Amino acid sequence: MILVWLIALPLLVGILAWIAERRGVGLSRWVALAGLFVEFAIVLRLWADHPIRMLTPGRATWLVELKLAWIPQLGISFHLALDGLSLLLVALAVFLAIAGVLCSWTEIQERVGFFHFILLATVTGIIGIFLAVDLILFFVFWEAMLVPMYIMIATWGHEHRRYAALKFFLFTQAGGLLMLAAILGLYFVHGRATGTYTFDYGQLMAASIPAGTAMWLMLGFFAAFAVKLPAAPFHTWLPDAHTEAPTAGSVILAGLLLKTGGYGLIRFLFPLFPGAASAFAPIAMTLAVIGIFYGAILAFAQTDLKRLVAYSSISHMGFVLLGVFVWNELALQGAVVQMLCHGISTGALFIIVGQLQERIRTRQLPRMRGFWETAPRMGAMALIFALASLGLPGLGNFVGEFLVLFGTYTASPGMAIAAAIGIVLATVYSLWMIYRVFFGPRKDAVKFDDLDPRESILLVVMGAVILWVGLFPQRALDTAGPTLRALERHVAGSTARMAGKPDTTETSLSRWMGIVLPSGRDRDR
Amino acid sequence: MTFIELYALLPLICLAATPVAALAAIAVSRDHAVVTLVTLIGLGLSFFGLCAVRPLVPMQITPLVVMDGYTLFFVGLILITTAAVALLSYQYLERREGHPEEYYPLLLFAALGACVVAASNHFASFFVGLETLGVSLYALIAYQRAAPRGIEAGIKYLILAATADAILLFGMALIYAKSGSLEFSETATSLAGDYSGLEMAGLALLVSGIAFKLSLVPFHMWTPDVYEGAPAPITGFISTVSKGAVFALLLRYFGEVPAQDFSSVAFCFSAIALASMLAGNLLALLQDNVKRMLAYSSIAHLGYLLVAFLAQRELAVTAVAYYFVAYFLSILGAFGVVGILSGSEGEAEDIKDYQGLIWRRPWIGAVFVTMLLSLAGIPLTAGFVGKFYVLWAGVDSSLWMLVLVLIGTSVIGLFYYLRLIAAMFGSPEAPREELRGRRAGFEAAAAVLGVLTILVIWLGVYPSPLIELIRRSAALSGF
Amino acid sequence: MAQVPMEHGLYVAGLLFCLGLVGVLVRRDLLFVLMSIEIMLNAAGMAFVVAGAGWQQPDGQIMFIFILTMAAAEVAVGLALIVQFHHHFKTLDADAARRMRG
Amino acid sequence: MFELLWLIPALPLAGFLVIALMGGALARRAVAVIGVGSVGAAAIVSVGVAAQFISAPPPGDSLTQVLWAWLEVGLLRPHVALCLDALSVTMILVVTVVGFLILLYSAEFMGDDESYAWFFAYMDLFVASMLILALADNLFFLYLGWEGVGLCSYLLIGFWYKERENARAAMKAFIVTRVGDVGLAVALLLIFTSLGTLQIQEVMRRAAQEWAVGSNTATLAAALLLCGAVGKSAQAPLQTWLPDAMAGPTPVSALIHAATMVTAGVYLIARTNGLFSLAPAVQSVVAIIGVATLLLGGLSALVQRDIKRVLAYSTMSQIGYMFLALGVGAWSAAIFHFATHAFFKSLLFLGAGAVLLATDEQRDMFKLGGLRAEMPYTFWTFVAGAASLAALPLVTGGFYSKDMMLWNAWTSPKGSPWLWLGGALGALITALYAFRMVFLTFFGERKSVVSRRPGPIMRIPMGILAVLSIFAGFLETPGWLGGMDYLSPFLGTALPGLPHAKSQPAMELFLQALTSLLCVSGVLVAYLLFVAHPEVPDRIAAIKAGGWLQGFWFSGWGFDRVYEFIVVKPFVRIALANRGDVVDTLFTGLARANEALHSSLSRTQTGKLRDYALGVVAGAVLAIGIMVLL
Repeated sequence: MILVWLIALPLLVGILAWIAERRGVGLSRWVALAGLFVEFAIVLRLWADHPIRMLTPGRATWLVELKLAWIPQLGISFHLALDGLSLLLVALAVFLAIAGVLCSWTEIQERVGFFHFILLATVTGIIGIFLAVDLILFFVFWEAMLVPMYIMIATWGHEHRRYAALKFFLFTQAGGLLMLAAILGLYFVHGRATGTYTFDYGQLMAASIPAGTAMWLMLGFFAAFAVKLPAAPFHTWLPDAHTEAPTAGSVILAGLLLKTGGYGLIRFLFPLFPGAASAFAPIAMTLAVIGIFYGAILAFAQTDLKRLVAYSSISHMGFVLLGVFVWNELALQGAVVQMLCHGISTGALFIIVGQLQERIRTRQLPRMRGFWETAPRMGAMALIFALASLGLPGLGNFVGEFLVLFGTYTASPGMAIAAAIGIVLATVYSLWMIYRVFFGPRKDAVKFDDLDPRESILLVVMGAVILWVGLFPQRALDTAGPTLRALERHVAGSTARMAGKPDTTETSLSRWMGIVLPSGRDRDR
Repeated sequence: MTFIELYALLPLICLAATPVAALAAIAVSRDHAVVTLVTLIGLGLSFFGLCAVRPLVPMQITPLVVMDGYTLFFVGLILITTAAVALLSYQYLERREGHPEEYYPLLLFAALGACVVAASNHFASFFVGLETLGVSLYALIAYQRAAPRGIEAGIKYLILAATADAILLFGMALIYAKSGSLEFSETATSLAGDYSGLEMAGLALLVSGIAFKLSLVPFHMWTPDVYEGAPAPITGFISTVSKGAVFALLLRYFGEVPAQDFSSVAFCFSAIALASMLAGNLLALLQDNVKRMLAYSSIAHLGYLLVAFLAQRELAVTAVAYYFVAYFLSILGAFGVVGILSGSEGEAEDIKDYQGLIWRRPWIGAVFVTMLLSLAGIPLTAGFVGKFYVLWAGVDSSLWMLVLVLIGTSVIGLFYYLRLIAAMFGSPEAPREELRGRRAGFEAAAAVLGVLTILVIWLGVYPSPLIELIRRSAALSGF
Repeated sequence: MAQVPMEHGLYVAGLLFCLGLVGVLVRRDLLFVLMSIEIMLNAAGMAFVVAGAGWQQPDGQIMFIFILTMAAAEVAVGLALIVQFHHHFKTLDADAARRMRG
Repeated sequence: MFELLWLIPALPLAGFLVIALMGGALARRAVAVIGVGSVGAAAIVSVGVAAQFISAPPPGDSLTQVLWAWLEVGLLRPHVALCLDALSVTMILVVTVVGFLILLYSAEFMGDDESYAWFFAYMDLFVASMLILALADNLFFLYLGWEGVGLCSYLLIGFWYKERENARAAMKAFIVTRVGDVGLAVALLLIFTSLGTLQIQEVMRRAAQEWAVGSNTATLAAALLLCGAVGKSAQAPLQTWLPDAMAGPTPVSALIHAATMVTAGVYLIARTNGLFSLAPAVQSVVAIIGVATLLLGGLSALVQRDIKRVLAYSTMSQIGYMFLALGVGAWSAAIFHFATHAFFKSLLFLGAGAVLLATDEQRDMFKLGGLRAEMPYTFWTFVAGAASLAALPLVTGGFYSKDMMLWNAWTSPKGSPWLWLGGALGALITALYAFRMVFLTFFGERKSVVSRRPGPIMRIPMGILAVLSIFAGFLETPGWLGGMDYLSPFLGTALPGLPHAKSQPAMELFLQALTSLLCVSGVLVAYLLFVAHPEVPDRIAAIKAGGWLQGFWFSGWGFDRVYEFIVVKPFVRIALANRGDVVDTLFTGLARANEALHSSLSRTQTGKLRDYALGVVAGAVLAIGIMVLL
């Protein structure tokens, strides 16, 4: 039941915070914050248990599991499970939710209670995504989380919020529906082969699918995850959504929503379609490298600070995509660490942009200059996260990126080298950002306060986490390790089994079209 | 006709008696509330009758009507919907000039016609039911004589529906001419054997007539105008009951005559489905009139339903039934909101009327958002499970082309729903007309909306019981 | 009486039907449109009668009676609507009713 | 003492943390005490450790101290571990001692700066990073130090961030070195993938076993490492950032851009000498790069007006010498020159700093002059440094180290007379520009007011460094001059020596005499040109070719312009052209297409009854058509 609580608690807290608004907006904020801390405590408690249970031999990799009947007629169950990988991401989710509440403390002044409800509802959906191991349940969380996110962007966003929110929703929905079709395809293929019709992840993992079909189904999943991740060329929703969202929205978007894409790739795409995914890997890796470069170049060109950070996300998530499709332990671990650290570092950058915007009412780079003098604490924090984003050793992102690179090099030196060159571009835009905002002579007219204690503590804690992951990543690596190794073994096993099987795909075009084209007057049944 | 057969017709008989009772009540005294009450009691009685005859099904009553699980399901759906429409209409009519009382008998006649259509497996009963439904609707659409748009809509619907009826009838006649029977099963046998071009032409005309009622492309053009001109509750009625009944018939007819086995028929339906999904969603895309937008979206929804229809039988029936329940609830809720927001003059149909609704009237706004999300097929609403079912059926039958178009057009569809939702979440500018203000029956309408919302969410979160019900109903019918 | 082949009757009915259809499509006066519809309905009725005769069944005639009844109801409502139409639009031109479009 | 090894980087790091976290709350004096003291303590520990290392060498002449396991994924198990051997002992000694002296100097030099605390924080962080770089036992950890020093360099170049130029220079330095770092990073990937380890000694061992001499992998690995080294050490073609880096405060230039960080490349190559030995081709490239850079830098230094830029180009050139030595396999000679260079170059920078402080940041040497009388202490120490730089025979440290390198360039199996010739020419140029600088600054008529003279805190480090630059040479002298060799045998435990060439004392003496002559004549020419006949340089510049050459050299051989043209401009142009994200047009195009479809379809909804009827009829006809005809 702990898993249900993990999901339900944020939602309940959200409702509570909404109600609490009547007693004053401050109370609403405190309720949300306190609830999230309780949630965080639960997660940490689980984490503390983790190694003991993980290392017990003979156990499945699930740390906690819960399975209830939901729609038995269709083989859908309410099946939640937690392992090291989800644990890490749930922890990240709660952590960033706390950051989201804190960074909205003064920014959000309208409909505060509702805001917290929406924020926590989004987080609920995201935690659900990380815990669901029934494909339909996963999909339900996947889509349901979009609605509050949409409302958040459309309500508390900036100038072009409606456009951005709409674009975000449409892109994700398009990918999501393709995934739904693929889920159904997988369900029927598995059901017809084995007689058990189920959406259960564990059982579907064992499905053996003809290669051609598997490729189509895999592409369906890939569509959803590539949009979320986002992989070039499906990224264009991201800059708009990130830029227009309120700060907390950007933090959740960049820190968590993108991670659901990476998580999906690791948890579902590869294990369900090992053969097809491996066959597709060269294309995906190419997309990843293109994304790394494309995002970085565009980030450099932006004049809107928030957009700059948004494009940098595309570049960074390219490493995740690369790492997943390389699919060896090093690269996978790297992808996971990269997801964690990108979540925090980019989240922090968005928070800083938000703080700047709150103070000077603009995000335009040409209107900023020399703010170091005005706000050295802010500058120092921005610098730290910019350095994290350019992959400075000692900070977490470095560990992630380099693990990915190490993993990639064994698979494809060319890709690894290209990605490594991408790091130079990361240096370019990160330093450019710092230069434009904080260096140079100060703009005379602009004067504002440096970070207050709330803001400082928030950013310092985030920085400390990044540093901690950078210097002592082993704890995180050990947490995700068993899962990743198990998945890797599974994929390796399946690929070996699939090798040598003939391809028995139906390739008839008309069958694919779903319409038996009538041929002449021959109407024999 | 034995007594037991007559007893099995109890729901329909109750339903037929109710308008008579209502007219009698009007003759005694013109009292809106009394008529409404009579209507609701009648609907309740026939629903009760439905439960009472449950153990008897399936039963063929004369060659004309069949009472099976499937009929019961759709009749029940129609009865509930009609009751909801009646409740939603009360406050709507209270606000307006003219006599509201005759509205209810007409509504009941229409419902009766719809029930007969759903229960028919004979051309004669089909035709009679369809016309009862149709003629009542002409009057209902143009019920507000003072409103030119209502008259325009009424005329348009009358002329076009009559034309379509004629086409339908001619098709029936051709089929009859070749098969020598008006029973569905007999015509099927005839088609299964040796069939001629004339018979196929008849089938084509039949399909055209039905497609008109379902407002499928290219027979869809009346839809937006009629939806716009008709009173909001009636619009809800047209888009639910009238279409549901006809679709039920379609399913029944092609249950006997397997459409999939005739490649040309399947092709024709595929083409209609594709065109409906595309045209419906595209037409709705930038529509500023909410009623017209919902009209176009209903075209698209019927297109989705055709995808399920084209899939394999067993799946198709459950998928269609579930989808219809979800669609009924959502569209009824949506038009209910439109009705409840409408003032005494015009209706709240411009997207501007909804600007900031969620902040001005949070509860109604929340209901509307839920309904729109359900129509868009977002999880945790009934609409999602419906769409899931349709996709399920489509994927199972490998109708990949249709499935892909469904996905693509769903995304287009999402656009206009979100456009409306975004307006509702926008900053609350002063509405053109202050729509607030209680009127008699508001609570009833609000309660209906509340129930609809709860149902939409409940069926989205826990669809299992309804699926079970549908499965059992299907098991009690010929499928 | 010599048997007229069923097809012949159907052709006549079809011709009649098309006549009515063309009437609906080309006439602008609502009254004439209504009449054209009557012609179409009657054509369908005739087809039923012809088919019923062909099969030596009463079903065709019964359907025709249904059609007549229904047409009567339809015309009743139709004429009422036309009166209202004239009241609002001061014309019987069907093309005048173009308030709703797009 | 060895167990205290971890303290050496930890102390400056602690200093950094304390100042960074409490910076605002600390008094200036406290900041200085912590900032300087932490490095001083590290220096004391280093000396202790070095003493023990020399007196009681650990088994195998190297010692590893594992602090914690950084990460363990599969075979990748880099530890946070320190490794002490002769090479790193030399490094840490130089780094801590020179670092301490420069920080001490800064305590006074930076006294008026408003960001006093930040300065010491950054400097401490730098020293810590540099020590990590020097002590790292694996390449992964080394990379941490490597990037760490790069970061500090960035921060300190841009220390006076209010000037856009400074911030730009900082950015340039970081980005250009990062270009080289990609090479290092890829080298890490390659080495790990093919050898399965990143532990440096293990890498050397396995490489020697598994890679043949001259094999592709070895060559590639060495070449990639060289990329990193070239970037960090400002060698051609990635040298362009160094002159701009002079935007930082002078102590920064002294410590980072002269004494320590820029020699990290030299250290890296020496550290991985095993790999370079396996790749003779790359090693030759190292030598060639060295010679090219030493000439390029020297000639550019010859025409600079900014005193710090002279020193920057000179640093480039001197590191060129070290690369030359590395390229011919004279590992210890390179390290020897690294040490002496650290002393005399930081001394020169400190002297220049004193001059700039005195003249209110007057960097243009032609606007200085005649300071000899005003600032005698600075003058004499500066001359000591310049003499060492110019390698004036016998009495300067620079002479011995440069001599050793040149001699090795001649005699080493990998050397050649051509390399020697380049080096010897460089020696002439070095002497020329070194004394041009001295003469322009301290001789001639006085052109600027001296407002401030260095106080004791600045004088002490200058004095100590002056002594070191003169006497450090006696660690290693040629055979005929006592034949002292303390350094080579010591380093021999970590770095392979050169194969013993047959002794050619006569040749050696001859070459030494020749280079000495070149150096001395360089000084003389400088005197003639800049003191005796100051109009001659102008006249040379007035000639067309001379003027062009002067401009060419002045701009650092036009590298900046070339890079601007082939890299920066195109990149910026592409980036700006695509600012709106061209991919998005695809999707907006899709949206537009939908809108167009919408409006054209909307037009079918005419509102006309007859059109609608036509639709119905057409549909029916189509349906008949499909069903009957198909």
